[in-house]
Amino acid sequence: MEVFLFYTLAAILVVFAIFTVTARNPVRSALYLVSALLGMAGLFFLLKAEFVGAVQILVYVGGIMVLFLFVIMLVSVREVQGERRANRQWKTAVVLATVLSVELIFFVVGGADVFRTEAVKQGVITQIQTANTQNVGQMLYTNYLLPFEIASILLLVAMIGAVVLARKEL
Amino acid sequence: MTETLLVYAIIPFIKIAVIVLILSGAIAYLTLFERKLVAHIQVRLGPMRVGWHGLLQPIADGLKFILKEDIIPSKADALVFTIAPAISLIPAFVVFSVVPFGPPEMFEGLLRWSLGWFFDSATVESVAQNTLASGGFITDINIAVLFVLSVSSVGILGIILGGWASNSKYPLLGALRSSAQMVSYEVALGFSIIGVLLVAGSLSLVEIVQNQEKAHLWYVFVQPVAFALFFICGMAETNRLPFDLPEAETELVGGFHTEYSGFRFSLYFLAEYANMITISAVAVTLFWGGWLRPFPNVSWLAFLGLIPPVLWFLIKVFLFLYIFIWVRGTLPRFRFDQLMRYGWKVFLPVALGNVIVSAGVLLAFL
Amino acid sequence: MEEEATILDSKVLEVNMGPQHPSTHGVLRVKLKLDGERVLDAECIIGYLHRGVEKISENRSYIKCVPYYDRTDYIAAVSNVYGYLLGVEKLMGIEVPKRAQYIRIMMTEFNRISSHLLWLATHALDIGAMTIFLYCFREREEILKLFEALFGARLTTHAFRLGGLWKDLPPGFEQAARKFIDDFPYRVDEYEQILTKNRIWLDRTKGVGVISGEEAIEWGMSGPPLRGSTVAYDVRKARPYGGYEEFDFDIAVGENGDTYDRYLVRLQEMHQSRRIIQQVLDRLPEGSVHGKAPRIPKPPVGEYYSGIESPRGELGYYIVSDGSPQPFRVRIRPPTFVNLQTLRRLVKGHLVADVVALIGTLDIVLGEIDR
Amino acid sequence: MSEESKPEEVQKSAAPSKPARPGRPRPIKRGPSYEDLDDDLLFRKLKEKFTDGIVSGQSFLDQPIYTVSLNCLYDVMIYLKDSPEWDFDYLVDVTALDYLGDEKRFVVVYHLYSHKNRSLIRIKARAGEEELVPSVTSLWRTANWLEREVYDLFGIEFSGHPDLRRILLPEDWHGHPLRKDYDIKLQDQAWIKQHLRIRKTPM
Repeated sequence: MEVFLFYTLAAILVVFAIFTVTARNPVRSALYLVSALLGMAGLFFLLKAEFVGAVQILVYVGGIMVLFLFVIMLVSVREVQGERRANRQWKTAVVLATVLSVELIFFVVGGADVFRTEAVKQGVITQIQTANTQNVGQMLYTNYLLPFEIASILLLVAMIGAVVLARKEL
Repeated sequence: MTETLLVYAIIPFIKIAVIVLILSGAIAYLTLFERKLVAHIQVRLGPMRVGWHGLLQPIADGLKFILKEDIIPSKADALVFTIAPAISLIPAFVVFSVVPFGPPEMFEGLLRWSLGWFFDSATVESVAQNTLASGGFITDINIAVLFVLSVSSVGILGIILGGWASNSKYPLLGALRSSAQMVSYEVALGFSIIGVLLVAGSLSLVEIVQNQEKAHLWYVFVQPVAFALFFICGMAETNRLPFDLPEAETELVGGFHTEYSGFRFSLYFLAEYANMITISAVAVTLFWGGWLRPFPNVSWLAFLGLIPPVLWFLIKVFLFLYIFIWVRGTLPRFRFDQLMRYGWKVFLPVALGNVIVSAGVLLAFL
Repeated sequence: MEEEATILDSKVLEVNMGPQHPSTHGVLRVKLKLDGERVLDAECIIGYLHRGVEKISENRSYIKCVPYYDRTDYIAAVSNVYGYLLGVEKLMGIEVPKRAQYIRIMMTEFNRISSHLLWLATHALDIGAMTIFLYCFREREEILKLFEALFGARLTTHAFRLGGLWKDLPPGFEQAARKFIDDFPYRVDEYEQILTKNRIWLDRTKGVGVISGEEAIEWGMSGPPLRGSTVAYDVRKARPYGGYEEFDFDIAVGENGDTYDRYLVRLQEMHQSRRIIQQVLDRLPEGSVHGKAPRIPKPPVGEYYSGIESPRGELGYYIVSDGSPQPFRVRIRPPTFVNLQTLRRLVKGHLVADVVALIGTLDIVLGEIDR
Repeated sequence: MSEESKPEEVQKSAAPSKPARPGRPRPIKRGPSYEDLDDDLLFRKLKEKFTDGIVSGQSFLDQPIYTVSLNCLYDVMIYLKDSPEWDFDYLVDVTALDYLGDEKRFVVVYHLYSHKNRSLIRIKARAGEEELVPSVTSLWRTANWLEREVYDLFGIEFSGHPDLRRILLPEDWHGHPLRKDYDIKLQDQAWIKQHLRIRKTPM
């Protein structure tokens, strides 16, 4: 059952990811990206990381994609559609993609063992089923407080910067 | 094996089917209820022709919507135009998978009785004991509140995409308005919920209700500010007056659904009403004790327990829907800049303040 | 109009509001240039309802062209015909019996109330308050019933005849009229309860479309929009006609010249109209309502400008006679045509939602603007 | 119902016949006529200031009418608006009359009102078919649309108008309907054919 769901969701994810890149119309592209993100959230749910899954939908689909669409709608789609698909960076992209696929193949061939850290092998964290929201919260505010705060300040700075840029006169 | 199949597949499927059916009916009749109520507020009668006091009106409306010609504007993006209404409607239904209508042991008796015909007593016993099967909810996940928030946020996309795909100016303006409005008010909505979460200490809607029972107190009395915010922002999220700017018949003609007609339009229409029910149900669950009767701890009011929990839930939801419609019959509409100003400069700071004060009080005294 | 590109390079969006739009009160078309939701410029395009009433008048006898004036401003048909007939009567030196004069004033004031009620209904609806719409229609219905009793028609009343009225008040009319004016203040209180101190209503109307008195005069505004901007100009007081000088009433004046003040002015005017009707009913003289008028009027060579205070402002009929049975020229000075011109000035810098509120506050009737 | 309709019949039958005997000559006898304005202060002032520019000053039914020659119309208007003594701050109406057959066929008619003095006057100026009438839009903004309407319906052109286009009729319509030589049944058939797709409207 789980395996079946996993592959279904994975297929959705991959197919829509490809659509996202290949779609000519940016709004459709965004729509496919939403589908891909939902598939990914499904994978998170399947892995019992409900918190991450829900936050994924909330932040990416409900927040970021809405803002994306907001911007895309303001730009005339017809102009964008006529543009050339590939730009100057395509060679770099090919190189990177090759490296990534080699890595991926290596891991797939090398077996699932690669992903298993020592802790998992010894069975220490096989089950984090209960209350992972609490765990995440506690982690964030204890062990990782500094990075968390830095990230917050970074976002704040970015927000203020955006406001400053968007205002016509100060 | 039979147990697993029963608990995880068959019973949930039946529950889903029943809820979808009931919900669809409820939405349809909510439209009639709104028309009747608003009519009576406005010293007129509302639908009277179809059936007794217009009772069959929703069915007539539904038939009309289905039979109407299906128009896709020639300049529209057909694919997006087609699926956008569904994107808007589906999340409204999905949210109900985690909303509890009744206590965890609600269907225990029913299950025992009905399963007794087909299975041996051990199976019946274990299935009936499983809250997932016997509970008055489809599922109970430990991040239900987040789930509600995230799924309902997907519904916005339907409106935005619909407005864009129509390839017309009024819908585009409506879509822009709605995206700005929803993003703004979702923040305050989220923060208002956090107040409850702090008190309840759980993200599961079932547990939140159970905690209210244990505390002998509905959380609205602990978090009145949060409730007010939640309800106002909920109104904004559902595009109801005074926040119906994305539609605003008198300004944007119909906003994002200007170009929609027939069945597709009815999907948007239903989505709005489904969202109203969702917001009311979530508000009842978080703040008004869900399926609990009033004053669960006062013994001389025990006769209130004669009304089954699920009915209490429905009564409360109904009251909220009544308020929704009442407000619509009374207030004018905000202007866009005013809406944004209230959202960011009033509701968000108040919600943040509420969270900080709540957390402080909890830390200091508990 | 300079098209200033913003930093995000968002283009100026041009939106056609109307001629089919729920809030343009007919077939007004406004071309809006928008930056986001902010209005940069607005151009009114009118004429979709042009029927050439002035041209038709030149080809019909003085009496036969009266019904056309019912149909210019169909919301205030009574006062429209009133202005024209006053002009013709003046040109021909026809005496109108006192009783007919009083009844004319009463019906005109009833018409003012019904017109203002319709305005309030639609204006509130434009701003999103739906209930007030039906409340207003409830009262308007009562007035229309009175019209029907006296004129036999509700909307295009063809109310008055040259030299007087078609017929005297039907039995029971006075009681019905008294009942209406006795109830009316409480009904207006109901509207005020819903709107006057409503926070959202205040937000939507205060400070929207502010225009100073001097500027309003320069734009030629008249009627409630002018009085909302502190100018106490009312033709009924400035150049009394038809016997208005015999009645006591006050000119309602606003303070800031914004949409809210224009709303208050119109509410106040309804009260004042009620006062006039009260006085008419108290002092209604006996006698005939039929004046002595020829069947085919042939005014002597001459010209007359007959200006009256219609519910929307100064309505003028400039009638030029060349001694023949047909008018040489009838010029209708439509109040809303002139008031509407101000829209462009009023909406600049406001939002799309305000355009609707401002079209509403000018109280336009396209039948009169386009004629 | 029969009772109610009675007065109408009475009026119908009585009204024309009754006043026909004694009433017929009355309007002619007592009928108003144009009177020359001699003792009018404004007329004297105007005459002093503009001498020949003021063609005549008359009144009809107590409404003063000042006829001004076209070339000093604008100056008269400036004087009327800006002099503190008169202060005609309110342009009520702009319209025109078409006396077909006269040498200068059009008369442009202005109605001015002074809020200070509470007086209403009428200014008239004759204009030939080819003559340009000075626009008063710069004095009163009201004039903008009113002059556009006169242009639309009479074809009188205003010089110095910021935006002289048709206002009531479609922009590409031919003819000016309020001219006396424009028959009431006349229509721009070509326009109708093109835009409304009606082949021929009944004449």
